[in-house]
Amino acid sequence: MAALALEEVVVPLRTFSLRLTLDVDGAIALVGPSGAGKTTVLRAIAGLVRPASGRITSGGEVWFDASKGISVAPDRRRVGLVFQDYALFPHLSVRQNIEYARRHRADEYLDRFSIRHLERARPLDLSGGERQRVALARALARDPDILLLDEPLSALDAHTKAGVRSELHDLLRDLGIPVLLVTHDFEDAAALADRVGVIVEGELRQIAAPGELVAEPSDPFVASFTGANLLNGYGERDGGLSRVRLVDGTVITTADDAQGEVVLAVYPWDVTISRAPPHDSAMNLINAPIRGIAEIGNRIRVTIGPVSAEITADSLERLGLEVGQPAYASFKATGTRVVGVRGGSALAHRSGLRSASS
Amino acid sequence: MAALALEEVVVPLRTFSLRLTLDVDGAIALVGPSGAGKTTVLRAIAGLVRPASGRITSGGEVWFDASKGISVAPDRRRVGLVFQDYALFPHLSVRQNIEYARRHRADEYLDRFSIRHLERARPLDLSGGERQRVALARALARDPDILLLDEPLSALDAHTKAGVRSELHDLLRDLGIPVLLVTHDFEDAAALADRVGVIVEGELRQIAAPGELVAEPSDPFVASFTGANLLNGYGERDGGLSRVRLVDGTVITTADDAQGEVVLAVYPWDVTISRAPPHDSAMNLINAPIRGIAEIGNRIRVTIGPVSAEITADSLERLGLEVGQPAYASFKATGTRVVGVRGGSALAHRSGLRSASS
Amino acid sequence: RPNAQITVYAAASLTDVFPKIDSRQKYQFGGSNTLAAQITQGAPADVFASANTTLPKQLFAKGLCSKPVVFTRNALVVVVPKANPARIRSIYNLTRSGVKLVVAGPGVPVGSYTLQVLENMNLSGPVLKNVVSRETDVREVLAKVALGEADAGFVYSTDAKTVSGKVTVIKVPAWAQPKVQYGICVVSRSGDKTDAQAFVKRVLSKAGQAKMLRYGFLPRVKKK
Amino acid sequence: MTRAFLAGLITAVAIVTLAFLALPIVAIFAHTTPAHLFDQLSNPVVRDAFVVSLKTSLIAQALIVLFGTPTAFLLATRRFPGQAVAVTLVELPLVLPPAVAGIGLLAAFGRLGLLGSTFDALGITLPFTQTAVTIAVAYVASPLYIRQAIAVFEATDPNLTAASRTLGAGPARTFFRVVLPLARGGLVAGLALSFARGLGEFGATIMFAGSLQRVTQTLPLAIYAEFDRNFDATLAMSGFLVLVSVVLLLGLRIGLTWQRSPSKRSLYLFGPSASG
Amino acid sequence: MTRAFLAGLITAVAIVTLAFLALPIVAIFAHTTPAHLFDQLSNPVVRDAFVVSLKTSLIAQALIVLFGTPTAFLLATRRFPGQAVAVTLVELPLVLPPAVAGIGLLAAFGRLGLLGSTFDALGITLPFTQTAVTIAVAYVASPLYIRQAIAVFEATDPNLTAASRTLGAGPARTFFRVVLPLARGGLVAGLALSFARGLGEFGATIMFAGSLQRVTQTLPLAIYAEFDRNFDATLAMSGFLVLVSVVLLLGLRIGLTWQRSPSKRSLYLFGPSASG
Ligand SMILES: Nc1ncnc2c1ncn2[C@@H]1O[C@H](COP(=O)(O)OP(=O)(O)OP(=O)(O)O)[C@@H](O)[C@H]1O
Ligand SMILES: Nc1ncnc2c1ncn2[C@@H]1O[C@H](COP(=O)(O)OP(=O)(O)OP(=O)(O)O)[C@@H](O)[C@H]1O
Ligand SMILES: [Mg+2]
Ligand SMILES: [Mg+2]
Repeated sequence: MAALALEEVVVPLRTFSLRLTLDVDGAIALVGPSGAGKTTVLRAIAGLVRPASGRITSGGEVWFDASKGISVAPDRRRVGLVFQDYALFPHLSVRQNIEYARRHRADEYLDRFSIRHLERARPLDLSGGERQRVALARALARDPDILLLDEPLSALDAHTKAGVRSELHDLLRDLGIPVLLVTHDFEDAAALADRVGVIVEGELRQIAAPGELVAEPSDPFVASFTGANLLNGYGERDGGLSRVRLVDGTVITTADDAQGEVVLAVYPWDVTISRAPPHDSAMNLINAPIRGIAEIGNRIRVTIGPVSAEITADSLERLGLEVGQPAYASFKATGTRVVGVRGGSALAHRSGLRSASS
Repeated sequence: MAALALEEVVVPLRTFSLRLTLDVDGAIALVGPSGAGKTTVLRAIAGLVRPASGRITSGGEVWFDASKGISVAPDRRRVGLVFQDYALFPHLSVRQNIEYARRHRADEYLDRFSIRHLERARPLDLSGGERQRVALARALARDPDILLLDEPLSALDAHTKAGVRSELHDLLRDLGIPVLLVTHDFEDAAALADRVGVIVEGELRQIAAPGELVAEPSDPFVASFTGANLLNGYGERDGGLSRVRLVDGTVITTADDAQGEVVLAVYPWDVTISRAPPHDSAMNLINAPIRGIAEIGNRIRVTIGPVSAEITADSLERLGLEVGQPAYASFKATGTRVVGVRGGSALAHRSGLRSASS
Repeated sequence: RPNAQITVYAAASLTDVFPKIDSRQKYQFGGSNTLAAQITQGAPADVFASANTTLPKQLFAKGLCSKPVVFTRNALVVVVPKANPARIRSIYNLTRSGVKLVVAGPGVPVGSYTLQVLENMNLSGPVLKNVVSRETDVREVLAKVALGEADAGFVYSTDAKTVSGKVTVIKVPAWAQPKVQYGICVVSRSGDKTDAQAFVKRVLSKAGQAKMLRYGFLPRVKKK
Repeated sequence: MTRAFLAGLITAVAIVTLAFLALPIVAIFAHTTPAHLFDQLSNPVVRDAFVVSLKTSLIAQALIVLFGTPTAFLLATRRFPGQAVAVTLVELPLVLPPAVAGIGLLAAFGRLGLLGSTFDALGITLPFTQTAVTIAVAYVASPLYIRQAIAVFEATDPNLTAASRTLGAGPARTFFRVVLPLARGGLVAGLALSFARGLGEFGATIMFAGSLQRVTQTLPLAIYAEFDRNFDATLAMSGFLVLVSVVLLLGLRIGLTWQRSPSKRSLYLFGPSASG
Repeated sequence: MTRAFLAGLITAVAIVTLAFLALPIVAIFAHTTPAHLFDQLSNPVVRDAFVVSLKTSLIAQALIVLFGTPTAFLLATRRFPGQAVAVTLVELPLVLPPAVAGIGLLAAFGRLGLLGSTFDALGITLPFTQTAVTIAVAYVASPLYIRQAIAVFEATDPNLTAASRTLGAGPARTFFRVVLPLARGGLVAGLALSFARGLGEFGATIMFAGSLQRVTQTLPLAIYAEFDRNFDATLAMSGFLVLVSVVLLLGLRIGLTWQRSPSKRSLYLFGPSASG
């Protein structure tokens, strides 16, 4: 199986440069906010944009090498690229789209993606989910050495999405060629890929298994991207622990070494809520009126002061929590992580409303 | 506070008609797949599309009454409509946008939405989150009697979204005017609104508190929209219970009365996973190789046969589950609900890949 | 009283002389036939000076203008570019195949005069086959020759003079000359008949006629 | 109510405008009867002029498509220094007085023109020939096609061509299988416009090619020549050309709408769009 | 390699085309010197023609904007029976032979025309007056502005006007505060085109207005008239008109690009776009 390698690829973009070194084996996902350069990565690999420098190889073949002046034409690279908007040919039928690459008859793929009933339809008459399957079939009918997916799920409504995601997951697993997908949704990335890289303004901040990203976010951005609460404050060592004074005066104890202006990350599921002061080992206690209660599927998000906690519906009932009512949010010193120095992150200006309030 | 009422409003659309009777008080969300008619509801209320029949009143005022031939012009209805793409005036600065309605100076809103630093910027130079705040400010600066939000979160990347959602939630709570928002994402709806209505092909299937929708989905569509597994099978009464034989032969026991071709709903968080046959009261047991393990934030989705279960990271560790390896999924007879008769739902053709595989 | 400006529609061949006779008036020069047509269509002309007498007579018949009078005569010549690429020395050379000859359209006075000349010389057939273009008025004929695009063209002797530097003139034998008489009349719808009359008088006056002669026109009555 | 008044005013203005534009056409047909119109087709002058016009137009349009399409494609998809100049050059004939165009053509291809001597040497003479008519028509009509072609090519979704490339199709295949099929409607529309414009060419032709029945006298030239002799013939020919233009334009309309999205959007200035 | 060959071929064709289009312009300037060109402005014929052209063009364009804009807006935003006909009507003058347009105008407003008697009764004479020039110019040039205006109005995002309405702005305010500012660039571009076309108008003018110095003789007519007497003057005037047209077109280019998105998209037919 031929793996894909990007070596110090640099693509100058409008406001910044994409700089990337990456080995693609198995299924890898790149997540990042809109405008981070995700699509550009795929275009560079497919040969649709020419990097200023660097090297791109697929197995044995050299696809691009700035130093040697090599740049293989897009149609001579064996990539299957599924565009964010699928880019199906509107004037061709589903069958014709799939057979466009002239490598296989469409039938095999019509069946495999259970779209035979659509073979005569025009792309415009298809639903989002159906279009995606056609786009996938078309890309695979080209016998690619690598599959590139741009926002594979973003064009689908939540309802279709659930189904497509699980199917896609199975497909990628069985495919047997390296897959690189980009998305701005961490959950999608986590659900689909073995390893997830977080990319911001063209720079790869961290790449690891989804679990690791949550456990050990390398910076505030990665942390908030994976769903953590961020707390800005001023930290001082104190014995084995550090104490961080937040803007609102609250003092947080952390097991990490926190000195000076720092950003702490606390995950909602590490925070417990109670009406009375809890008698447990949790060293951090925030007492404030409940700012919000949001019900998300079967989980409930309760926001108290600067942190929000995730609790079950049962405990909501049991505690009989209500907005405005004072309550306690507690979490362990070990449940907090120093994820960066304050201000020193793309964060401040990005997560608009929240940072404004916290 | 003036409430909004839609009485048997009918809007003929390309392939179907929107038919809606609805009282808007507090914060209400309509969820539905793309093309369900959500935006059309808001357009009808704002007076941008003229219903074929029905009546729309806001507090005392009659805004539309087909029978009386009344149709108040959009600029004479006091609605604040935030468009899906925000529809900010590209040739005006943020301040000019907010002052367009000529009711208030922008300052109050610039501060309230902490966008004072952007007052001179042009909409095109703003991030998604910033644009939304400007759009909100602009709509509220018009002193509306009701606020209409079209997909308030869909234009934001996951990272910004988290923050905006909680802020928006607080805002809507403090607003003091009825709010109607439409989205295709159930989680967003649940997070933002007191009551959520599920709308499909122009028809309101069910409207209730988010919790209720999950607890008592009126049909398979609502069920799958709120995240349930759907199981198609043939059911027969058997004493106090019913037994449903699925297509793959598995037999499911349900406390509900299931006879004939039925659709059962099982929520992932009611399904427990184990390596060995569990010794508990759960009457339903599925033994099959694990089809997929998806890590979503701190939760893990494990798919076994036709059902997927939601478990914690710890239990994943403890059980040491791996894809391909056989395991047991069990759930109570009371954990299953009959949500409809098979085929008798918009579902079959909608949820593409999943229905194809299950 | 200082009489107001009037509008004179005059044959293209009068382009240079009329302003010299009376510089205050407004002139529109062109193919007499075109001008006649425009007057028929209601053009606000006061005086119509045509390169023939038939057109004014037609207008008179329709009651569109006063009884025309002859105010001058002219002669036809052949012009060839100075370079003379086709080496034309006499009218008879025009029969040579490959000669690019331009004439005015049959409706234009000079066009019909040209046909008469060729009739008179029995050259119609062999010469007309060399015609490459029928221009809309005599000035266009002259221009195509002066530019050297055409090898030869039939124009009035008076026109030939205006571009003497660019073309060589070949005389048409007197016996073959058609009767080229210019007719002038006052347009019926003229808002200013008195001034129109005055202008006609001016043209017919000694001074006027003198100018005409200086520009190579012939006396209005042929002296035997 | 002022609002209704405003709407009324606009409608009124529009009606006046349309009336003004319609009147001349109506007038032409008021003066000539269909029968009369088709009699004229037996009038040798008209018939010859028609043949000349048709022949030269067809050749000219063929050339325009053949040379214009690649040019338009290049201008639409490539960036290069002096591009603005090139585009201006392409559009210039559209705004140039035809007479000036004719003079330019004379000054360029005439005997004494820039290439005159060259052509002489090759024994080629353009002025007064049918070739000259074709050249004049091609020169004057080309912008209408090329501009449209540029617009259409610029409108092609680059993701589609990108997709085609990643699916292993080379430039040629991509152009003929993706770009051209998608552009067809617009190109046809542009061609119709350019054809109609060419059919009406007058100034440049008479300057550069002169006017000789059966050789260089096109319909517009015949109209001008007949104008003073036989006004009826003129009207009939005019009526005939109007019909041709209308047919072409309607063809164009269809071509275009076949391109554009079917549903026309309301700008909600005067109340909502009635639904359905 | 065939691929390079293909690219080369297309480039070659484009170059030939552009050369053909450029040659007549070049020739005109080859025959005249800038000095000579500006001498002409002291030539009374040229000066008078220039004044007439400018005056009639300005009035005509003013009328076109005044009447064309509401018409275009209506055609762009409203659906009504016979709309296709209306649009065809608007575009007709663009494809109508100018001579035919002139005939039509005569047949409509001439003494023998449809409204002839009416006008006579009112003591109005249109044909062969300066008003006639203005009418001819307006008639022939209007489509270029109106078509562009329709396109621009159709392109306005209906959500923006909808937003304006929900924010309490009436139709008028919405039109002037939102629609017009957004359309401005396109409208200016259209006006430039129409102005240039009007400046070059020949056929219709000579038919309907004749060519009377100081009254109806516009630059193109003067060029045609001077053509025979003094070819240098003609060339100079032509050169002058070419310059005007170029200026207008470049203005238009700017107007348009000021509208369109800045970055030109590559269609990836010949390799990727170099980044940055
Ligand atoms: N051709 C180009 N030249 C210069 N800059 C570009 C070009 N295309 C995109 N950009 C810029 O590069 C940045 C990254 O674009 P890209 O589309 O890769 O981001 P993305 O991560 O895919 O965003 P999204 O999630 O919205 O698709 C953006 O800021 C964009 O403005
Ligand atoms: N002006 C119109 N006339 C007729 N049908 C329309 C019109 N506008 C939209 N429709 C159709 O009405 C249906 C509902 O459109 P609408 O935009 O309300 O759906 P939606 O729920 O907002 O979808 P989305 O989630 O994609 O925004 C769609 O099928 C669409 O094709
Ligand atoms: Mg992207
Ligand atoms: Mg919508």
